Amino acid sequence: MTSGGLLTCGALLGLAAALVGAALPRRKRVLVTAALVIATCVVESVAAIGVLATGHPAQWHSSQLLPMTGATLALTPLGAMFVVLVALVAVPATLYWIGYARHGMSARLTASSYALFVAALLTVPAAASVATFMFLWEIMALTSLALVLTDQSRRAAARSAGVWYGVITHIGAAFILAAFLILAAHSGGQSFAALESHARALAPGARAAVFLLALVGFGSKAGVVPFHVWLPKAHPEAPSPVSALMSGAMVALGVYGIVLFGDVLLGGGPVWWWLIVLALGAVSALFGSLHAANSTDLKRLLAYSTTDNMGLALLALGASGLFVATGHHRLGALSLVAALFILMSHAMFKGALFLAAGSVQVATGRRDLDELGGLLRRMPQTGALFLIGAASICALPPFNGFVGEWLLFQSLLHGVKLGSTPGDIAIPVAVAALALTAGLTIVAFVKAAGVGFLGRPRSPGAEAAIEVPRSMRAGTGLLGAMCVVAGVAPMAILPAAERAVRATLPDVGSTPLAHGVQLQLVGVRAVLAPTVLAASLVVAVLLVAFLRQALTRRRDVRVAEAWGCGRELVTARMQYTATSFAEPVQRVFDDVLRPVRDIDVSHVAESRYVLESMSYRSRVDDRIESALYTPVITTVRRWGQFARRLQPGSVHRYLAYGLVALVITLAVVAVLG
Amino acid sequence: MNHSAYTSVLGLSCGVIVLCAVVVLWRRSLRAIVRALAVQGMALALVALTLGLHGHDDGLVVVAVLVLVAKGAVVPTLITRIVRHDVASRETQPLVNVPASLVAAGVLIFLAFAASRSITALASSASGRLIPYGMAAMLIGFFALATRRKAVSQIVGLLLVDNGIALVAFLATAGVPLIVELGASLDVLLIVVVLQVLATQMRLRLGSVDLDQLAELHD
Amino acid sequence: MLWVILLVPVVCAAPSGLVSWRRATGWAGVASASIVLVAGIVLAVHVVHGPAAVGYGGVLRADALSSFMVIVIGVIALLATLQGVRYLEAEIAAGRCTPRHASLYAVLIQGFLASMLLAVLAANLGVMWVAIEATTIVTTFLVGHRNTRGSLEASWKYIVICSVGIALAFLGTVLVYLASLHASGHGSGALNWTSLVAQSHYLSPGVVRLAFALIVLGFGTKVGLAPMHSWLPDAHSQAPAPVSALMSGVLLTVAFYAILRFKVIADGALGPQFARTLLVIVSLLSLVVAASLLLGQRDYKRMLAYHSVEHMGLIALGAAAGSTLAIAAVLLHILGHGIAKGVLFLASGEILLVEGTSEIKDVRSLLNRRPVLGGIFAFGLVALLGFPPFSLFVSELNMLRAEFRVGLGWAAGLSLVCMAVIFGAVMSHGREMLFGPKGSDAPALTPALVAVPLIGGLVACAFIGVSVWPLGSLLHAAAHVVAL
Amino acid sequence: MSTTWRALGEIVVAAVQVIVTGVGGLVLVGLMRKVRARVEGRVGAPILQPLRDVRKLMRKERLRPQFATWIFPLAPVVFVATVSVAAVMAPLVTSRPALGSGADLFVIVYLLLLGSTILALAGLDAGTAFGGMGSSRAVTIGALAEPALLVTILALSISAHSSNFPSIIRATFVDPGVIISPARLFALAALLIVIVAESGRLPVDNPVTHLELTMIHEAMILEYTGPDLALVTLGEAMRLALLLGVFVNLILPWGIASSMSVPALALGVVVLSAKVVAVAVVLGFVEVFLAKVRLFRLPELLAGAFVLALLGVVSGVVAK
Repeated sequence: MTSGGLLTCGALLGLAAALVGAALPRRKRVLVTAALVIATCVVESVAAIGVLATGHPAQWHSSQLLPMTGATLALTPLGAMFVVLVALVAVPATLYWIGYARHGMSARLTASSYALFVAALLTVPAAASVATFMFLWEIMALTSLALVLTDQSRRAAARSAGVWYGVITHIGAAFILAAFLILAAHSGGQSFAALESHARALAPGARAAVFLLALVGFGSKAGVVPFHVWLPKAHPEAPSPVSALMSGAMVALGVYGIVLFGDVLLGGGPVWWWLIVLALGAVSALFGSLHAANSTDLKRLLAYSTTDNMGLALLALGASGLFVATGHHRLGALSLVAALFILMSHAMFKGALFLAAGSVQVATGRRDLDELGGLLRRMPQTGALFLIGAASICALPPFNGFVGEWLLFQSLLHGVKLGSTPGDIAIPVAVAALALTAGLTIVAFVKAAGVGFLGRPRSPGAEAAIEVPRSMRAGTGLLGAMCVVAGVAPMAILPAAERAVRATLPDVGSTPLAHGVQLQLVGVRAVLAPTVLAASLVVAVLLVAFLRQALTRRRDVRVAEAWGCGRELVTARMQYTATSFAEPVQRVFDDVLRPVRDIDVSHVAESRYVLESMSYRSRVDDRIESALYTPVITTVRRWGQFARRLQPGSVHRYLAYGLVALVITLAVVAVLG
Repeated sequence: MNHSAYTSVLGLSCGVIVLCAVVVLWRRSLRAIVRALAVQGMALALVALTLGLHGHDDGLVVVAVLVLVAKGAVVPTLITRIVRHDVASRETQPLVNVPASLVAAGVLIFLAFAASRSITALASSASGRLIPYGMAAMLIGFFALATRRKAVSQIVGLLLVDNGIALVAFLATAGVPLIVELGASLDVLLIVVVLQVLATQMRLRLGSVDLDQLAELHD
Repeated sequence: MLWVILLVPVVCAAPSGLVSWRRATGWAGVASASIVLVAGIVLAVHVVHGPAAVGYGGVLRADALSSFMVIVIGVIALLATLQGVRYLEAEIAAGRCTPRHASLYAVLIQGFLASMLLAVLAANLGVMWVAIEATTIVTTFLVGHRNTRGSLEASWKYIVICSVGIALAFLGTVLVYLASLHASGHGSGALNWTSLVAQSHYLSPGVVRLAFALIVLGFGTKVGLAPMHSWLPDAHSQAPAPVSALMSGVLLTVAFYAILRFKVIADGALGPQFARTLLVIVSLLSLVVAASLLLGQRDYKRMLAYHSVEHMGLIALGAAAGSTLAIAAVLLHILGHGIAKGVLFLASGEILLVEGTSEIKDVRSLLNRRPVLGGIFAFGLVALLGFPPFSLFVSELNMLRAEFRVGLGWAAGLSLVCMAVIFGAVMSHGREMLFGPKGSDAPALTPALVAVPLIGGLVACAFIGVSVWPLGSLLHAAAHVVAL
Repeated sequence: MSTTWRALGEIVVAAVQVIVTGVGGLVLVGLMRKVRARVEGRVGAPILQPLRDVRKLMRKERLRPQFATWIFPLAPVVFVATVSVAAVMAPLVTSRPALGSGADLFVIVYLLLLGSTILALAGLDAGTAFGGMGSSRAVTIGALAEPALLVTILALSISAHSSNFPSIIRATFVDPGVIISPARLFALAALLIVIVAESGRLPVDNPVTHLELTMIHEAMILEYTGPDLALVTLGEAMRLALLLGVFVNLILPWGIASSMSVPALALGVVVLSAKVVAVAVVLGFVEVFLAKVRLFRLPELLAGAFVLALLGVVSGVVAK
């Protein structure tokens, strides 16, 4: 069967899954739908892997679908990379869904939108014409919107999150459409091939306009600052499998779009484009990690850290563009590989983290870290998996996040002294941003893991938590395993990424990466031996543990009460909370965050020197939201109220409109003669 | 009839038509307004008749008779029905007061002449040159529609618009094809009937036919 | 053959005219609508590749465009008449309306259909004008059918404003006639569309310019284009749901069909630029008005009405582009919008019936309390907001494509902005109405008589948005009739 | 045959470096205490005291707080393990260490990061106030030190066109002028500050404080006793030694063994210890005159380090 055939048959499977999800009775629904969805993922990724192996894109065209344009699919190696990425998240998320469904994700509409959502995610990277792309893109938006609204009947927050997400997505889509249409208007046709062939002849101004429009449009999907505001609203409200898919896969497609425009359709651009991308990336990384470090809602924290990771991906992307624009093609390729790998590993660990967070929510009914704690004892496997995910996102060796940051660091490192002044200034700053981001990420996730899973439960819900059903653990575990494998043996993924990049960028020349047991950058002296590193770490740990055992006289471990500063009986309320944990960082970045603190002290009646009670509350709002979005919304609302005067109900007024129009028309005509 | 008489009759009746339109803005008494409308209808009929006789067009003569009956007699009587029931049958408080309205009328007439240059250039016959009068009547009617509060005066305004356009039709093309002309005037008749029905219902519901009360539906 | 189509509604009106209303007569109305639909399809098959069908001594003429419009009328009429049965039964049951009065309604609906059909089948622009004017008179009574104070006010505004507008259109028609007289020198067939198009190059530009301006303004009133749109929200919100569906779904576009016909002549006489500028202005005006007034909207039927203003604006913009692609997209949009808007108005009628209010703030968590009805309303909105798979997505996409292609990118951009604002507004209104906490009472069911046709309509709307068959060739042929 | 010898050699070298850092580190701690005591006019504990402490602690029984999980016992092991792997990789005694090809400065930094992160987790594991306080402060400082550290690495690697540590050292042999190049000097200044911060010395943290509220590192590991505490102490000491070793080899690489012959290695050990001791004495002397700065003043210090590092990069770029 040709890969094009596989592609379509995968899509058909997806449709079938959606129909089944809508049709079957509740008992069988989830199981069968899930099975079909997984089948879809498998088929699509087989097609994708075929493309990656051969390097020949998979083509499919139908003139019977989509009136006036026809539908075209062509899976390039780049697209295939993203199809695989989506599948990597979708399969575990769907497994997880089977167990999660009984917690309010089994309605007909939900089931079939879930299936459609996955199908759309899998086919968007294969779309090869404006109409096809926008069709699938909007299906993706619509279904994800429906899924965000799953809990609308229970949670008001879900409703408003839905509106935010819907509006921002729609505006983003409008930008993307405009970008496409400028190209299409120039080239006549609407297939990507036509766009690509004519884009070079376009005037620089128009090219820039197209790129910037696309950057805004796809940036809003990727959750890049300042278009990130929907993530911390929508991701927490969506059911966890959906959050995992949105945050792991859908957001990555935003970056795909930027690559599609910047590197494929427009075929690269001047330095300043990529400096903008770089800057956006740096800002998003910092802003995201900073807010992640300061959020106490577990899923909100994860959402912000998505902004952070997309920032890193954009950082890599910007660097790649910069290098290509200054003629260093191999370095450019290397950074693009880094970007792809970062996206790939982000999909894995963010998926794992969101699924684990979902399990926590299911087990405890809570998301606020200040109400969790001690879960590692009650949910050992979920807890362990969350720790793995956290270690990966903190880029600690030997997990996958580390390899990504190493690649990024190396490409940046060898990017200095390229002789392009903006680059020389930009890159050290980029490194600094990368570093600070890494540090803040560690704060965020030590907090999440430490406060959430270690110590003692801070609420009855956490007290009563028990481990979640098998399928949920299986889904999370799959992703956790991927994190480890991709960290220990990145050579499993990198060749594919590299092929994709070489198919995307012009004249890369020889491969930028040589990979055996160790990872070697060609042309520069940079080697990483992840497998050896991991092995030696394990050996060292075993040795030290053995020594500890060997040297101690007494083998038994006595359980003792913790030191309470001489105080008897340390209660759970005395532990550091997430808020207090983040407090130092909050103080350091006071000027950026402007946290809202309120302390109220009430004295006893007799004397104002004796406190009765004292409460301290601290909240960190998203200042970009309040500075950028709130004013716009209020002005639009005001305009809406004002505009109602246009329609006061008086027939005379209405006729007067007509009269004025007529008079003006006649006057104009009189002038024209 | 000879040519000079023909032109003078045409010119005269066109003048009368515009004058009647102005009168509608001028007078406050609804009866007077309706009377003016009737006169205008007759003048219109006269125009049609003259054109018909001059151009030996029997169809047009028929139309003239029809117009006389419809616009000179039937329509005014229908409207006076409403006026008869109406207690305060005066346009006491127009949205734009009378002097201002008259000035506006002047401006509109000027505009009409300016705008229809291209038409007069095309139809350079004696009748063609009079087309602006029709436009003027139409615009003044529209103005009345937009500024007069009473249901009656609004109906009248509508009819002014219609007469104006009919005048243009006659002068420009000596009558559009008969079927269309018939359809048009039949429509006008029907509209007046409908409006009369509505006005009656309004009076039954709201006591009067003051259009300011029609502001329930708004945003 | 053509006059048969016109005869159908008249014949089907007869029973209602003779006896007072009962279900059977209601089904007669449904029958007429379906016959019209079938006839339209047959007609389309007949003329899509062959020459235009001419009938009744050249007064009637049907090319691909007319046949397409007949199909549009048939489809929405079918939905509306089906819902009409439900509406009248409910009204009679509630004692708001006597069987006699009901049968008047049935007759008027058929008259409405007949006049619209005449408008799209007329070969002579004068006749077309008469037909459109006739629709005004008929629908005035339909708007006022519920005989409340509101409906009375609405119908007064409706007839006054529309008559003025249509009068202006008549003036425009007369001027075109004048021009053609002077171009050909003889009166025969001077208002015949085909001959006008044939001689359009010789028409006096000055006169045609004035004429077309008047026609856009005049017929634009019926289309609901700003600045003469103001009757629309009142009429649509006060009329019975089926009537609103017919008016908003078909009547507006039938009037726009008239503009399309005249546009060809104007383009011939003046070149495309004049008509394009005029249409761009009115369309942007309409879009801005719709966007502004949707923001603070409190009545869901008015919301739908302003939504029609928006879509008419989009259609006008597409027509301004004028290329074959643009017109094809416009026509698909006419059909898609007709179905979606029809479904929504009918659904809103049902909501009004069961909830007893047309205020947005009084309708809550519809999706949870009335899943089927709420679902239909929700999907209708989704369709109307231009999401795939519904056909409005494809048509909007291609209209925009065409506009960018002919250098109207800036206008298209503005329209995108307005659409974004409208999306936000409708989204938040929809949220108010559809979402919310589950009530204690069990979800209420919706009668199949209501649900089945509406769902069918949505499915159809989605189908024509995804599949080229069956409309593809017809759209192409119809577009060729009036494209630049 | 030769490959096995080579492998054996590698293992020997690795062992040597680890032992040197381990023992040397503890001695170093003792030495710095001694210096401090002498400067303050006290006799002070013998230099080998830390060694004795560790041996003593090793013999004690192991305690585990009531609510702690497996993280708690695991943390010290990983802590020590990471430092030792770093010690194996880094060119301390020889410029051709085992796993040297992969001895990226970036890698070494992240290895140390792994150790401190898991310790921070352990701090939260016991579910007490002090542990949380300690790890919160520790990770904050770590986060703020990170940019300075990585940019320093960037600055150091520019001249060698690589962040691979051994090749940086070799590059300095090729062109000694690099050492006094502003790039290198700025970078080293930054590095020194970062080392002080990372190894929890004054003025960032006071390793000998006994008031919980002022503690950072000590608060974090407050729950550890016996063998676990021994491991943590050892780990800190190794960390200090490693960092100082890295530092000195970046200033004066000479004397480092460039072959795997025994005398060369012996020489390398001696020279390295000499250099490190020198630096340690200076540090210990300086510390006497420093007071611990407030936690919220630290950003200023580390920002200073960051600026220095950035200067290093810029001048490195300009140099070409």
